[in-house]
Formats: sequence, structure tokens, C-alpha cells
Amino acid sequence: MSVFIDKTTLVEVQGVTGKEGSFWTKHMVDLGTKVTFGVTPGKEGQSVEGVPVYHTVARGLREHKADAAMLFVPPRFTKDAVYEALDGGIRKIVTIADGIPLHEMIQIRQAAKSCGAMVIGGNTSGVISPGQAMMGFFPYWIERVYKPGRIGVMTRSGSLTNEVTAEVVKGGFGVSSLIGIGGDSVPLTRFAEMLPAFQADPDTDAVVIIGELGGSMEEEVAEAMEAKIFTKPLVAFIGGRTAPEGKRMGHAGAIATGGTGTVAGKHKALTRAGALVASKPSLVGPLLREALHIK
Amino acid sequence: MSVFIDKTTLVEVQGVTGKEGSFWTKHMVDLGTKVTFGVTPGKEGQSVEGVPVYHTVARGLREHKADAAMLFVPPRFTKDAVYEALDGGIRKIVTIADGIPLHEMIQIRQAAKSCGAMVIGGNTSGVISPGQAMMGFFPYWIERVYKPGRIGVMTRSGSLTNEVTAEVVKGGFGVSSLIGIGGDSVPLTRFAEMLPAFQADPDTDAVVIIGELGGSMEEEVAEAMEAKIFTKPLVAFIGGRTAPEGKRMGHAGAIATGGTGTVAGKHKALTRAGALVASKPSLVGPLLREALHIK
Amino acid sequence: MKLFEFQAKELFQAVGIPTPKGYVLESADDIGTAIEKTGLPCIVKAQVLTGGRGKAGLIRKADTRAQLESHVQDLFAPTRKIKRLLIEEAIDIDREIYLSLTVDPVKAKLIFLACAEGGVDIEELAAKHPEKIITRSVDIDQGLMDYQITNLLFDLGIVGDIAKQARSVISGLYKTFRAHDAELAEINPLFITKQGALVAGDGKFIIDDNSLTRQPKFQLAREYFDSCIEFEAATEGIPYLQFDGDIGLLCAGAGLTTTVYDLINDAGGKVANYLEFGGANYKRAMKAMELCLKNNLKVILVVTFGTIARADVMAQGLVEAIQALKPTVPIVPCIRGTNEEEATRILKEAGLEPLFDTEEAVLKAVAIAAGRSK
Amino acid sequence: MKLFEFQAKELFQAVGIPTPKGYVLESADDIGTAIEKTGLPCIVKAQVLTGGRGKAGLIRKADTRAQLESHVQDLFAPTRKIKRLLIEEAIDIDREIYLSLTVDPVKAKLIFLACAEGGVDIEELAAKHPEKIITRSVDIDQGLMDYQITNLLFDLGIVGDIAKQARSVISGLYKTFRAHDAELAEINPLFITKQGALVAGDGKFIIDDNSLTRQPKFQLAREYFDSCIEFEAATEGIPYLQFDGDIGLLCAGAGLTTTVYDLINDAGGKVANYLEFGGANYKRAMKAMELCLKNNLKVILVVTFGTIARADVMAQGLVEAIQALKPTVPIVPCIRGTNEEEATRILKEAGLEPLFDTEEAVLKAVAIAAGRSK
Repeated sequence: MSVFIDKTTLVEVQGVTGKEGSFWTKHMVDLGTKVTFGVTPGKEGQSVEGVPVYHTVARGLREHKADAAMLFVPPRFTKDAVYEALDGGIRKIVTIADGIPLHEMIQIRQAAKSCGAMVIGGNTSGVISPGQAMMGFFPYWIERVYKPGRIGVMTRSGSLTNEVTAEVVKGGFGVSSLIGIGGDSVPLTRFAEMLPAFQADPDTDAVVIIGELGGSMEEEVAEAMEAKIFTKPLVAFIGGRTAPEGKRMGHAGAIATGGTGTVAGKHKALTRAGALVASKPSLVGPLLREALHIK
Repeated sequence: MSVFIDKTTLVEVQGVTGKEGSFWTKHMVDLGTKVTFGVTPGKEGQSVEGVPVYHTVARGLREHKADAAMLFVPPRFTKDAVYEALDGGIRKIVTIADGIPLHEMIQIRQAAKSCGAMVIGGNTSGVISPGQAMMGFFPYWIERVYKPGRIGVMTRSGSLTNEVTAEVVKGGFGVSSLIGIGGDSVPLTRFAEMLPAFQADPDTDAVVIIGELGGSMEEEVAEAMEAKIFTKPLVAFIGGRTAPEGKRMGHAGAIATGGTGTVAGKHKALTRAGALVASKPSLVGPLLREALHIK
Repeated sequence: MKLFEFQAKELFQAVGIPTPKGYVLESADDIGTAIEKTGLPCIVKAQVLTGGRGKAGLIRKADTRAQLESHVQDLFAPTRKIKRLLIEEAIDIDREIYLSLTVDPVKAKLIFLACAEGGVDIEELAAKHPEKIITRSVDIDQGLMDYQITNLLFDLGIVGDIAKQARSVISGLYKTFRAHDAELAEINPLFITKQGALVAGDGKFIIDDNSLTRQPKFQLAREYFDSCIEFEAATEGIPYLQFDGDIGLLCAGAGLTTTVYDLINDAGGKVANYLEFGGANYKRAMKAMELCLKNNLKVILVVTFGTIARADVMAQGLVEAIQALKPTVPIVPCIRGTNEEEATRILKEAGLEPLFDTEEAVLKAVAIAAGRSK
Repeated sequence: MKLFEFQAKELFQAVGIPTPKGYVLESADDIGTAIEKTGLPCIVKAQVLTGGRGKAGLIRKADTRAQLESHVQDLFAPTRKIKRLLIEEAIDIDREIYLSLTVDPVKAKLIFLACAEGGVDIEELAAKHPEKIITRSVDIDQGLMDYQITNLLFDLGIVGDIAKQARSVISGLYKTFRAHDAELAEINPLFITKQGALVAGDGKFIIDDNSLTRQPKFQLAREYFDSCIEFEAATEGIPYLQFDGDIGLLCAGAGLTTTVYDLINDAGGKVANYLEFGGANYKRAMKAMELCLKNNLKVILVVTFGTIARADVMAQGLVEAIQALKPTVPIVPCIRGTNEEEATRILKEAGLEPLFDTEEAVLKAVAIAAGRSK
């Protein structure tokens, strides 16, 4: 088992004939991902790395099945592409687009919530269950990072993912599933919303979250731990601990979030909930060993 | 038990201080309906027949509970009032408004579907479980029509309801629950969507539907019967059997409905599914006796 | 409210859907202006609300001015009661497509219907080859999305330069549908011309009657009705349909009125008019009676079973209408519901014989009309 | 992009939200025109993007022309770098309300925040008395509905004639928020004047940066930035923040850059600038180095761990930038990820000493800056 995708997940790729779409589709296939078809309007009949291409998701679904959609689509077309996948009955979607307009993020998230779908992204490298399947931008060639194992990883930051996950591997562990929540202020799926899947996954022993300054996603993880929705060991690293107070969003940001958002606050909430918080990436491995009682 | 409302249902009334609102709220209370509060913006602090009034549903819900909302609100304010009730977590709503704009009907129905709510109406007299509770416009003084019993009734027509239900009573029966689906071309809840509740109700032995020319609601009932979603005896009366073909809605009406809508077609579909169809109201009682094997 | 073709096309033009060059002719004197606008040959299309105009000879081609004049004269003949002709340039047609947008009451969505083979035989085609009808649902809150248009176009086999035009036609149709509270917007045929352009050959547009109050551009007018009496009833807000029998109906509620209509037909009678004075009109017996009496009747049948519409108020109104309008034909009243005891008293006092069973009342009225009773 | 108060108020005016009579002063020469527009007394408000203007003395009252001239002269002093003053009529205030609209990322809705007690102390009030903050979520597809406004108004205690004005202010705020892809629209205080009118006393408006391409009215300009270098970086699309230390950062990705910043502070170092040349900028080492070198540095620290951003391309770019720009300070490179073997080769060939551990690289750079190493 794993979280979000595994060897059996059938994936269709929207924007498959583009430069990024075709390049990463090849790698997804190479990593074992079952890609059933691709979509680019006007390119039906072509194929990309053996993957047949259709004009639309609906037309692809007449010939093939798909459980998940991988979107290599520019930010301003992302909403349309997500809705097209949802309309096709697909309930797992990953979008790597960086720069999706905020109001469209809200619409996408609302649409996904209302039909029980999970849309991961934007501004992410995607998701990977090492050794099984990948949707997104993960290189198979960095073996010291994407090693199969029993630690779940969730991350807000693409650049920190390699850094911190390398420390997980250095600590003697590997990764069960890695979910790139993404770096946008309104990620389409939030940390806490993925926790039940990690909790249920028998192949995940503990979870590492890679957080950042701002927002309330880390606090929500602490709440889920306090509420016993998630009871496995959890180690967190949160960037931006010494950052000066950023630009203020008027008063509304502070009022709306009730004072969440500072790294100190996140640290405190997570610690109170029983998580171990690493002050630097190199402590993530040792803290995992501590949490899992490994000497 | 009963369908939609019973003695225990807590009802709030929107538009409670209006002429119709206050008049029918009294009758609802007199018939045993538990009305917990009413809403009219600007009238908080008043009371109508002992029912306290609040500015908004949200404010009423701070002090009281409500499972159902009864709307005495003009057609052009109906959408707002339904959404206000849904926003308050209320999942059973009845609106009597006659003349709700079509596009708003679609929006209301969509909103209700997406949160699992049931909105009955518009253009209806409402719903009644005789002897228990009533939401709408049903008179308690016509005893030869609204007599408690074990026959469920659903109707598209306000004017035919008295006519046909009187025949049910003449036949020696009474009514468990009567649902006025309403006479609009896009009723907010459809016949077939109420059938599971009648199927599940141990106090309903059979159902009478009062249909009309046009639309596909009667055909959907036949489908539900064929699919064994509804397995109790069903008697139908459908008005408009000899009506000349009405104004045509371009070709789209005929194409979209695939030829449904004629009374002959409805008759055929229902008969094939095992329903008994009365050619005139006075046959409804005898057909019920036949369906229930009563001599 | 169903619009005339020329009105539908005005709505189309406003959202950039191309239509043939055209001129609305209200008088034969303007033929010169029409030709200036459209050139020759041209098409003459009677602006009436009934369907099947082509087969009824109400759409004709004119190659010359003389031919046009002859068509116009013929179509404007007073017996035809046609008020306007739409004169349009003749289009060089390569293909005809069917495209419409309507409401799906089950799914609670709007629904596009399209077919690569449009034209007058579309209904037949849809019945025989339902797989040729392309459908696409649109959520009204989300609005029309690009991928939905893309799907329609590829399924219609529209590609290349025409696809761009088609996108704009489809989104324009959606826009005007929403803006005008439509229940139907239909372009059939949608021409693809030999020059590779899209042109709306015909247009049907129906506005939801419940939304007319917020569509001030579209108001009831005599021209939308077949007869003065139907127009008068509509302006009074009284549902009314004209038939050619001799039994006048004054009933309450669509369902009950329709059922009475059925029962009269079953009994061999013939209905003169369908009229509802229930609901909001239940105090308006006088107006209802006035409309009813414009027909050549043998009997008036009054059937109600009211709840809010109180029986006593209706009975009182009926009696007052009889006193004022003095109808010369018998009246069969069957007025039940709220306060019916009082209603019964009022009717009896006025010398009428109240009945309480709809079917009995119908049989009596039919017998009177047939001269078997009075 | 955060707008200046006068811009926010222009957006408010366009949707009918009343603002004080005002004049945007760009030069002391225009004081006469300003007084003509606003009368006396008037309020002088420096147009800067930082908060807490009142407490910083950047909002002042002038009772006379002389007083106004003195305020203007003082605020326009070159050291303050203030480009514009908003001169506004003084408002006769009865009450101050707080009203804002922002995004709720958890619920995926827009959310109104309101409080009957507005003003500069709103955050403190919200912390002490959260129950005084009224919230109301709005579904972006459904749009703002009447009942939601009704709830806000009654919970704010706004009734009568002012309620009508307030409805229009709330729906106007929603309209401009949606139309301009805002992440925040705030009116604080929203004055209720002694004359019983509503007037927006201040306005904050932030446009979502991801939406700027479809908001052509709002483009990056020097005035939105504290320094030329930050403006230059922004126009180049390179995330850049200015600090006052001596360690220049050339890192890839927000999370990693921020973490390096933390690690430097932990080790006692001081960062000169935050700069990302990852993501779409990974081929732009030259421009990144150019920006970095505008600071007075002791060392440049390069940390990347790239996937799409290939290590060899970044290393090559770095080497080329060094050859072209010839920085005089040491460079500590820690470039890892895709193709890092090739990157290592390139760096070594250029005489650099590549590291592979972020924390080790940070310690080395801090030591160099402190003069403990080189």
C-alpha cells in the first residue's frame, strides 16, 4: 500500500505533448507509473512515449480508464483542466502549475471538496511513492533522496524537499509516499487533509512534515494529533524561524488566522501535540530515530 | 413514522411576519407542527402566535434548533432564503413561492443536491403528514381530504390534490404523508427522489402520484419501480390525457427528453413498471383497493 | 415567452453570433430598402411563432425583385395575419449544424445539444440515431468552461479556423441564454458557408415566463398571441387557451382544469376555452366570466376545489358576475373546498344548483351542451 | 501587490463606496488646489505602504493653510522619500467600524470580517475579544448573497437608513475584490459620520501577485519598493529581499533560501540579501550575481538542491557569471541535485571548492565573513 498513488493507479496526463509534459511522462512511466492516456486538444492520434493522445479527457475515457490526472498545464489553464478531470469522474489530481490565480485556487479547492476529490498542488513537484509510481517532477536519479522506505513525507517547499528528505535517508530510513502539498498560500489540499491516509497506510511508520513560515497548515496538523486523528510519530522541520516579520496583510490576516503563522507558534503547537520539531534539517534523521525508538 | 415531517420535526418559518406567513404559521402550529422560531429581517423581538421572531436564520439558530425551514417568501427572494436556510445547516426546506425564475430554480436545486438537502416546491401547497404536522398551505378543515391513514401521496398539482385525495379517502383510506412536489417545470425535488422515503416508511402501504402532462417525472417513477427502488403498490392519475400538443419548445425539448412528456407515454411506462393508472380521479380509490387486495 | 426569429437574431448579433444580412419588413413599401440591405437572391421568412414554416410555405426564395414583390404581397395578405417578414441574404451553404442550449431539470444543469447534421429533420434524426446527438452539461454557478466547448467542437468534428468562430458562437449563445433568463436558445441550422464562415440560419429563443419581470425589454404584446382574447387574458394574468367547442370553463388550477378538459372530451363534449381563475385570481370571477362570455357557448362549467382560494369568495364572485354580465346560457357550478358550506348557501340563494362531484358536473354540462338536458 | 491608500480609494469610489473628498498631492506647489478640493481643516496622509502611519506621525491634521504648508514641507523632506500625500477633508466622526474581505484558505471561501469597534486598535481587540469579530463566509461561485449582508449588518448593529448605505458598501467591496483579484480589501476605519453617512476612512488593498497578468491597470513600479535593487529584481522576476549584513545569498527555492537564512543567523552571521535563482530562474545566474554584487559583501554563499533546475546548468552559469563580473569576495558553492557530478566537475575546473552539505557550507561562509577563514 501507499498514499495517493501506487503501482496500480491508472494515470492520465493533461498537457502531455508539451515540452514538460512529454519529458516527465517518460520519467513517470520509467518509474513504474501506469499512464493510460494523455490529452492535448488537437493532437488526438499522436502518441508520447507509447502513451496514446486524445483531444479531451472525455474522449480518452471512452477508450481507457483513469483514477488520477497529472496536469502539465500552465497556471491560467489549470482551473479548466482540473474541472475537465473532475467532470470525467477523476478524483485524484496533481497540478504542478506555479502561479495559479488566487481566486481560481479557491474555486478549484471548493469544486474538489464538493465532489470529494483530492487535488494536490499547485506550485509543487507532485507526489511520489518511491519504487512504485510518481506523478510530477521527481527525478529517479537522486537515489540518496528518493529511496523506498516507511516514512511518509509532506512538504510545502520544493527546494527543501530534497534537502530534508536526504536527511531522512541519511538517518537510515526511506520514503513510503511523499506528497508535495505545494508552496501556494492556498494549497489545493492541506497537510491535515492527507493525515488520515498516512494514518491508514500500514506501510508508513512515521511522517515528516516540511513546513514554512505563514499560514496555519502546521497548526492544523497539531490539532489533528490532539484529536487523535493522527497517532503515528511525527517529525517537523519548519523554515523561516528567524525571518523578520514580513509584509503585513492589513489587519485581516492577523485577525482571520487568530495569530497563527509564526514559526514559534507552529513549533509550540506541534510540540504540545507530541510532535518532534527539528531546528535544522540535519536533526530530522536523529529525531525520527528517537520517535521510532531506534538506537 | 412518516415522510419528510412528523410530530418531532423542528420547523423555522422564514417570512413569518407577512400576511401569509403569520396566517399559515398559526395553522401549522394548530396542526401540531413544532415551530421553534420565525425570521423576518428587522422584526427581531416580535412574536407571531407565540413564535419568537429573529432578524436572520443564523440569529434564530443561536437560541433554537430547527430541522426544517418553511419559506413564506416571494419568488424573487426565494433563492436567497433557501441558501440562508442551507447555510444554517437546515436540510429540509419547503417553499410555496409561485414564479421562481427558472435559472434560480436550477441554482437552488444544484445547491441542495450538493449538500444533500431536500427542498420541496416551489408552486406547491407544501407537505403534510395528517394528524402530525404540516408545512405550507393545507387546510385542516377539509376532513374529507386530509384524513390520517396509510397512503402516501405526491402531487404536481395543487388543484388536483384536493380532488384526487378526496377519492383516496372515499375509497376508505387516509393519508400518511402528502408531498406537494409543485407545478413548476423544474421542481426542486422530483417524484422519484421522494420514493426511497416512502419505501422506507413502515406507515405507508401504497403511494398515489398525481401527475401531469409534460416533463419526465412520471417516467422516472416507472424507472425506480423497474429498478426495484420502490416496490410498494403505486396508483397514478395523470391530467392532460386529451390535451392538444402544446406549444413546442423548439426541437430541444423533444430531443432532450427523448420523447417523454406525453400522457400516453407516461401511462405506458408506469403500467409496464407495475403501477395502476387511473383514467379519472374517481378510479383512484378502486385501484388502490385492487392494488392492496382489499375487497 | 417565445420570441420571433428576428428578435432571437438580434440577441445573437449582440453577442457576436453572425447572422445573415437581413431586414425586417413591416410594409411592402420598404422592399427597396430590404434589397439594398440583402441583395438578390434573398430569402423571405414570415415572422410567426408556429413551427414548420418551411413546410408551410412561409419561407421562400426570391431571385428577382419581381419575385420578392410577389412573395411579399402574398405573405402580407390580410387573411394570413402576418405582421412582419424577415428578408435575408441567401447564404452559400456547405454544411448545416444543429446547436441549442436548454435546461436539464433532472441534473439541474444547463445542457448543450449539438449535432453535426442540422436542419429541419433533426428530431427524426435524434429519434433514429440518438448517438449522433452530442450533449454537454454546464453547471450554472461554475459557468461555461473552455473544455466543455472543446469537447463539443471535437465531437462535432469542427476543427481549424472554423473552430475559433464556433467557440465564440457557443460562448455567445451561453451568454445571451443566461443574460435573458432563457429556457431555450436554438440555432438550427447553423450554417457553415462555402466560404468557411459560421452563420446562424434560424433562431429560436424562449424566455422563462417567471423571469419576465426582470427582462424589461421583453413584454407581452398582442403579436405573441393568436387572438385578442388570449392576449387580454395574458395581460390580466389569467391562464387562458382558446378552443372551438361550446362548453365554457371557469376552473381553478392547471391540474384540475386540464382534468376537467379530459373528462369533457371523454364524455363527448367540446371545450370552448380553458380558463383558470384559481390561485391569485380567485377573487376575479367577474373578469374570468367576461373573457369566457366572448365565446359562443351553450353552457358554462365552474369547477373548483380550493384551499387558499376560498369557496365562498369564489361563489360570491360568480354570483356577482352573473348579476352584472347576465349570461344567457346555463351555469353548472361545482365549487368545493374552504368554506364550501357558505359557498353552497350563496349559490342556492342565487338560484343555482351546486354540485359536489367533478365528474357529475362534467356529465351535466356535456348533456346540456348536447341539448339532452338544461 | 499592495496598493497605496489613494489607489484603494479610487477602487472604492468606482464601486460607489463613499470616501472623503480628497486630493493627491505630488508637489507642494499644488496646495491651493488641494484646499479648494477639501476645504479646511483637512487631513494630510503620507502615501507609503508601511503600516502604523498614525503612530509614526505620517497622518496629520491641518486647521489652517499655514499648518498644511508646514506639514507638506516636512513630509516631502527628501530624507523621507515620500512621493505623494493624500489631502482629505476632515470628517465629523460619530462611530468607527472595521470591515474587510479576505480569503479563507481552509474553507476555500471568501470571508468578511467586521467589527462594530473599528480603528487602529482592531488587532488588539480581536485578540482580547474574539467574540466581537463578526465573520461571514461567501462561496465564490455562488457570489455574495443578500442574507449574508443582512447577517453582517444586524450583527454589527447597523439598522435604519445607514443599513441601506452599508449594504451598498459591502456589495461594492465584494465586487471590487472579485474584479481585481484581491487577496485583501480592508476599510478601517469605516466612519459613520455625525450626519449619518458612511465614509471609508482608510483603505488597504492587496492584489494577488499570481493574477497581475490579468490586471493590466496594476503593474510593478519603483514606488512599490523600498530600494532600486528590489525593484530591479522584481522586474526581472527574481525574488529578492534586502537586509543589511555581509553574506550574499544565491539560493534556489523559497524554503531552502529561508532555511539557509535561519542557519546563518543561528551561526552568528548576517545576511546581506535574500535571493532565489531556482525554479524558472535557474539559468539566470548572471543576473542573480549582478544583483547580489550590488551589496557590500564579504562572501557569497550559493546553495541549491535542484530537480528540474539542473545542477550542471547552475554551476556553469555561476562560473560564467564569475568570469564576467569578477567578484572580489570568496564564493562558497553547495550545488546539488540533478547532474551534480557534472556540476562538481565544472566548479572544480573553475577553481572553486564544491561542498555537498548545506550546514557545512553555511558555517564556512559565516567563518569567512567573520574573518576566521577565507
